[in-house]
Amino acid sequence: MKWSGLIILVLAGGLLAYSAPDLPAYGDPESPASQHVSPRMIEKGYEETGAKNLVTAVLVDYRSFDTLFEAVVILVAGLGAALVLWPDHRRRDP
Amino acid sequence: MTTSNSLAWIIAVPFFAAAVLPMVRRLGKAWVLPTALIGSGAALIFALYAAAIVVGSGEPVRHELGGWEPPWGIELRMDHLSAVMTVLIASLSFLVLVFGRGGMEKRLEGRSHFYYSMYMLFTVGLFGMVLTHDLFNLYVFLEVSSLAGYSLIAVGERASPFAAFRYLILGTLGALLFLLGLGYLYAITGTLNFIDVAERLAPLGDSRAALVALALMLTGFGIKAALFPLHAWLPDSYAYASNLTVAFMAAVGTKVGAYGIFRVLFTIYETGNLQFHMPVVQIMGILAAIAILAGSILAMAQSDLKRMLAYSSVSQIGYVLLGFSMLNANGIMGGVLHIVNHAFMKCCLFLVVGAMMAQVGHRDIRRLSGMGRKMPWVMAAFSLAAISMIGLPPTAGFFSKWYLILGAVDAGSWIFVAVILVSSLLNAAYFFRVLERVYLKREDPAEAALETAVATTSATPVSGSSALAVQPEEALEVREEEAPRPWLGPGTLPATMLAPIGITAISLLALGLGSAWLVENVLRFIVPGGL
Amino acid sequence: MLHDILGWYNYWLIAVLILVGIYGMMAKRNLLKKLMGMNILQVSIILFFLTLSPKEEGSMPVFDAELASTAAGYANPLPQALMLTAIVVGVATTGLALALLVRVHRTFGTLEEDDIMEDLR
Amino acid sequence: MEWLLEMRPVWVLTVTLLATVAILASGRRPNVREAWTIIASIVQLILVASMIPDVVAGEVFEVRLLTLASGFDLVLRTDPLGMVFACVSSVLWVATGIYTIGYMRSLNEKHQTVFYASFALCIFAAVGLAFSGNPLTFFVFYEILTLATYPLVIHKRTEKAIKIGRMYLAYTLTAGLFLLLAVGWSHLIVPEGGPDFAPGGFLSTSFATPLTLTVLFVLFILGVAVKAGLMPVHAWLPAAMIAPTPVSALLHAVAVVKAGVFGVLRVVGYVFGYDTVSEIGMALPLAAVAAFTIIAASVVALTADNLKRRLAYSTVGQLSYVVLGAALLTTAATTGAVMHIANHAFMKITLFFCAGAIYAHLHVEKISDMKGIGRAMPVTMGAFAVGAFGLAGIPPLPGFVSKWWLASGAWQTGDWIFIVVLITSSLLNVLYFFPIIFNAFFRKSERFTVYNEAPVAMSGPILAVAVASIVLGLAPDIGPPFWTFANQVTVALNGGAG
Repeated sequence: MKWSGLIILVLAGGLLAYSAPDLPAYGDPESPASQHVSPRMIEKGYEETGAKNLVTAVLVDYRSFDTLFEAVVILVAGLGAALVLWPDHRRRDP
Repeated sequence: MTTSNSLAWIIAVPFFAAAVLPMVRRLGKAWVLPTALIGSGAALIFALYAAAIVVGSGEPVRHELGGWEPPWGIELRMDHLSAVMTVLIASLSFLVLVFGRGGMEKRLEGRSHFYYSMYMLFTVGLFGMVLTHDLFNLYVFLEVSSLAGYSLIAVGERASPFAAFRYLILGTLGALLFLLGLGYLYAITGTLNFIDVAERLAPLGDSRAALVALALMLTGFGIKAALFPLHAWLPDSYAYASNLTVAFMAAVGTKVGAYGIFRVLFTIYETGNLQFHMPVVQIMGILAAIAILAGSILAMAQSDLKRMLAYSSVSQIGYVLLGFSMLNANGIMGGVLHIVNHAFMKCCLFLVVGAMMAQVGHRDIRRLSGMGRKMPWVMAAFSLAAISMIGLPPTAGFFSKWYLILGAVDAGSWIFVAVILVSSLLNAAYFFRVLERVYLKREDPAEAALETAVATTSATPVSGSSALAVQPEEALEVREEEAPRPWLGPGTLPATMLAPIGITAISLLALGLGSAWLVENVLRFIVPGGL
Repeated sequence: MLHDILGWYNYWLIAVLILVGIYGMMAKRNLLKKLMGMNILQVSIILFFLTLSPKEEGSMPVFDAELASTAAGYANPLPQALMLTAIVVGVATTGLALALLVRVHRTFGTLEEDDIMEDLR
Repeated sequence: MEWLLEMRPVWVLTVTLLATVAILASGRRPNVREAWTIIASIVQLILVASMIPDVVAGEVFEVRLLTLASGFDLVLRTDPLGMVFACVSSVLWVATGIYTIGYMRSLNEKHQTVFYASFALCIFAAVGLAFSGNPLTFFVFYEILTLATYPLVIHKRTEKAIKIGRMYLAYTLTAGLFLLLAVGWSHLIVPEGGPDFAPGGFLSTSFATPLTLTVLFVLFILGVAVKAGLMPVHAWLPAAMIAPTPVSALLHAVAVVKAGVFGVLRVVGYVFGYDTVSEIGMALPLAAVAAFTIIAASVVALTADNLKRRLAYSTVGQLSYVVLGAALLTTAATTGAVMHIANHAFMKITLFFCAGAIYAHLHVEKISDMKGIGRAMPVTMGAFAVGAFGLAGIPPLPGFVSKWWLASGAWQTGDWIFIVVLITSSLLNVLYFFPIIFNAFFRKSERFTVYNEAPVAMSGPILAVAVASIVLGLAPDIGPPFWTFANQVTVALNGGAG
C-alpha cells in the first residue's frame, strides 16, 4: 500500500507537472477560455439576460440546466441522508 | 410535445416521479410503487419514441435547453449511441422496479418511498449522462447518479453503509478526476460542448494538456466503470447492497462509465487527434485485458454468488473497454453490443439471485444443491444467462464476443484474441461450477444440518461474522405471506418477480438473434467516421 | 525557465493541493480523514477552475456601464458559474458521506477502516 | 404452397425443436412423452426423405432465415454431403428412439424427461449442422450440439459422471473456440460478405499468404477434430462411455462424432477446397495424423476388456478413415469417406445397441464375462457379428466397400503406406472383434444356458439396423441413396482438382 500509494502520487504529480506548461498562464487574456465561449456571455450577457452580474447570467440563464440539477443534487443528498439514517422498523420491534 | 423536447421529458418524468413520491406516501403505502412505475414507464415510452425517430431518420435528435444554442447553452442530443443507452436504462429500470413488488420492498418498511424516490433519481442521473452533450453538465449528472447510487447501496445488509462509503470515496475521486480533466479541456479549448471541444481540439495536435486531460477523464470514468485496478469498490458494494439495487446498478451503473469512456475517446478525441495519444488507449486496452482474466479468476474463487457475479462484472466490463481500445469498427461495435448484452445478462442473473434469496434466504454457492428442482423456471433463466455469459450461440453473449474477436483479429492483436478466448473458458468454469451444484448435486443431510446451523447463528443479531449469513427475514417474510408450500417452483414466488426474470432471459435470445439488425441499423452509425 | 515556473505558479500550488488530497484519500485509514482528503481534492479542483477565470486587465464579471461590453474588461464568468455548481455538489457529497459515516459508526462503533475490516472478516 | 416445400429444411428443424419442447412439457406422462419422440422422428424422417429425389436430381434447397452477424446469414442448404449426414441422423433417430424407450424402461433410469429432450435437441443440432450453409451457421449448431449432449453425458449424476462431463465440456468448448476464431478470421480474409460453403472452397491463396492459410487450416481442423475424436484430442470419447448406451450410440454413431468428421469434410472440401489444401501442403500431415489414429486406436481397443470401451476406441479408429479419405484429396478417397460416414454409422449403432441390450437385459459389461452369451441372446449376438465383421471390412458388408474406395484413393495418390495402414487396421479389427463373437457362440458357460433375448423394443431396432447394414453393403442406393450422394460429392469436390 505504501509503495503503490507513493507510485500513484508520483505518477499523478508527474502528469500534472508534465502538462502544466501547455495550460494558459495565470491571468492571460489571450487564453482559449477567454477567447471562445465566454466573450459572448460577457458582451451580450446583460443585453440578453438582463442580469448585471454576469455569473448570475451564466448560472441561471445560459446554463440554467446545470443549476437545476445542482438543486437536484441537494435533493438527492437530503433524501439519501433520510434513507440512510431512517430508523429501522425491525430493530425497534420488541 | 415536439420531437426535440421529448429528450427533456425523458429526464423530467422520472424526476417528477421522484419529487412527488414522498408526498404520495401520505396517501398510503400502496401508492408508492405504482407512482414509481408510472414515472419509469413514461420515461420508457419517451425513450422509445425518441430512439425510434433517431433510428428511423438516421439523424440525431437535438434539444437546446433554454433556447441557447450550443456552445453557449447546454445541448441534449440523442444520437445512436445515446438512443441505445437510453432505451437500455429505461427498460431495465422499469423491469427491475416491477421485480421490486415481490417482497424486496418489505425490507424497506417505512422508508420505501425514499428508496424509490432515490431509485428514480438514479435513473434521472443516468438519463442525463447519456443524453447531454455538454461536459460540465455530464459531470453534474454523473454526480446526481453517483450520489443516488451511494444511497441506494447503503440500503442493504449490515455492512452496506460501509461499502457505500468506500464507493463514495472512490466514486467521488473518479468524478473529480473527470472534473479536473474537463477543466484541462476547458482551459485549452474554452468550450464545453462535445462537438465544439472536438473541433477545437483537432488543431492542437499532440498537446500535453490534451493527453493529460484524456488520461484523467479515462481514469475517472474507469473508476465508475470498475476497470480492473480501479474496481475495488464494486465487489463489496454489490455483495452488501439489496438485490433490487444491485440488479439495476450492475446492469447499467458501470455501463454508463463505459459510455463516458466511449464519449471521451470517440466523440471528443477521435475526430480530433486520438492518434497522438495512443499510449493512453493502449494502456487502457492492456488493463482491460488484465481485467478480463483477473475478474474471471477472482470470480472462480468466490463462494458467495453475488460476489462471484460482481467479479464477473469486473471481467465483463473489460470486454467492453477492450473492444473500444481496438480502435476499429468491429471492436467498437462489439464493445457497445456487449454493453447492451451484458446489461441484460447481469440484470437477469442478479434478479435470479434476488428470487433465490427470497426463497431460500441465502446465496452461498456451496449450499445451492437441488435448487434446480426447487425453482426450475428461475434456474432455467439462470442457465440461459450463464450460457450467454460464456458466449455460446445463439444467445446474446456470443454475438458480442464474435464482434470482439473480429475486432481483435482485425487489429492484429493476437494476445487480445487469446484473452477473449481463454476468458470464455474461464467463464464456463465458474458458471458450470454453479450449474453443477444447482442441477446435479443432491441435497445431503449434512448440508441441510449445516443450513439450519447457519440459520440459527445468523438469527442472533451479534454474530453477522460471515458475509454469507444473510437476512433470513427476507426469506421468512415471503414464506409467511404465501401459504407455506415450499419448493413448488414458481408457485411460491409472485408473478411480479418471475416476469422480469423471464423477460430478461427471453430477451437474451431475442438480442442474440436480433443482433444483426441492431448492428446494421444502429451500431454502424456509432462507429466514428474515421474508422 | 524561471518564467516557466513562476508564470504557472497557480498550477504548481494546485498540483500540490491535489496530491495532498489524493494522499489523504488513499493513505489514511480513518474514514473521516479520507473524507477530509476528498474535500481537499474538491477544493483544489475548484481552485483550478477559478484560476482560469481572471484576466490581467479584467475586473469582476459584473456589468459596468463604464467598461461597457468589452470581453477583455471582465474576468471570465463561466468557470465561476460552473464552480458554484461544483461547490454545491461537493457540499452535497460531503453531507451524504457524513450521513453514511453516522450509520457506519452506529453499526460498527468505530470509523477506523482496519477495525471494520476486522469486524467483517 | 411452393414455398412450403422450399422451406423443408426449416420444417425439419422445427419438428425436432418442437419435439424438445413437447417432451419437456409432458414430462409427467411418460407415454405421451415417448410418443412425441416417435412421432417427431418419423415426421422428420418423412420430411428428409421427401427431399431426397430433388437433391439427387441436382436441386439444392436454400433458405436464408435471418442475418446472424455481419454478413453471415442463417443459411440452411441441402447439398449432397449434408443430405448424407441428415439421412443418417434421421433414419437412426427412429431406430434409436424406439430402442431408447426399451432400454430406459428396462433399467428404470431417472431423469428421463431431460434425457429425451436433450436427445431431440441433439438431433436438431445434428440436422442443423448437416444443412448449415456457411461456417457461422455451422458453428452455431456445433455449439448447440455441445450443450445438448452435456446433459446426456452426465446422465447418471454420479461424481464420476460429473467429472467426465466437465472434461467433455473442456474439450468441446475449447475446440469451439478454435473453430470460432477460424470462422471469424476467414470471414475477415474473404473480401465480400459472409462466405458460404461451396465445393472447392472460398479460401484461396489469392486472399491470404500460405502461412495464414496454414494457420487457419490448423485452427479449423483443431475445431472439428475434437468431436471427430482425432488423436491426440480423443480422450473425452472413451470417457464419455459413462453415459447410458443409447447415448453412446448417439454420440458415436449419429450426432457428435459424425458432426466432427462431417466438419472435417466441410473444411477440407468446402472451406479450403482440394486445390488450396494441396497448395498449402496440409493434406499429408492431416492424413498422417489420421493414419496414426487408426492404428493407435485399434491397438488400444485390443487391450480394453469393457465392451463399450473397446467400441469407443474402435470408433476413434473408424472415424479417422473418414478423415483420411478427406485428406487424400482423390476421387475414390472422397467417395470412400462419404460412404464411410453412413456405413460406420449403421454398423457402429448396431454394435452399441447390442452392447446396450446385453447390459440392460443381462447386466454384463465385460467382454471376459460374455462367454457363451450367444446361447442366451442369439439375435443380439448375430447382429453384433454383422456389425463387427462389417467394421473389419469383410465383404460384402459395408465396411469393405468404404475401405475399398479408400484404398483405391490411396493408390491414386501413390502413398502405398496408407494402404498398409488400412490393411493393418482391418487385421486389428478382426483381432479385437473376433474373440468376442467366437467366445459368445462357441464357448459354454453355466450363466447363459436358456434362450433369454432382450425385449422387442430393443431387439427389434437391433435387427433392423443389422439388416440395414447388410443392405447398405449390398445395395447402397436402395434406402437413402448414399452411393449417389457420395458420387455427387466426389464430382463436386474434384471438379477442378483433376
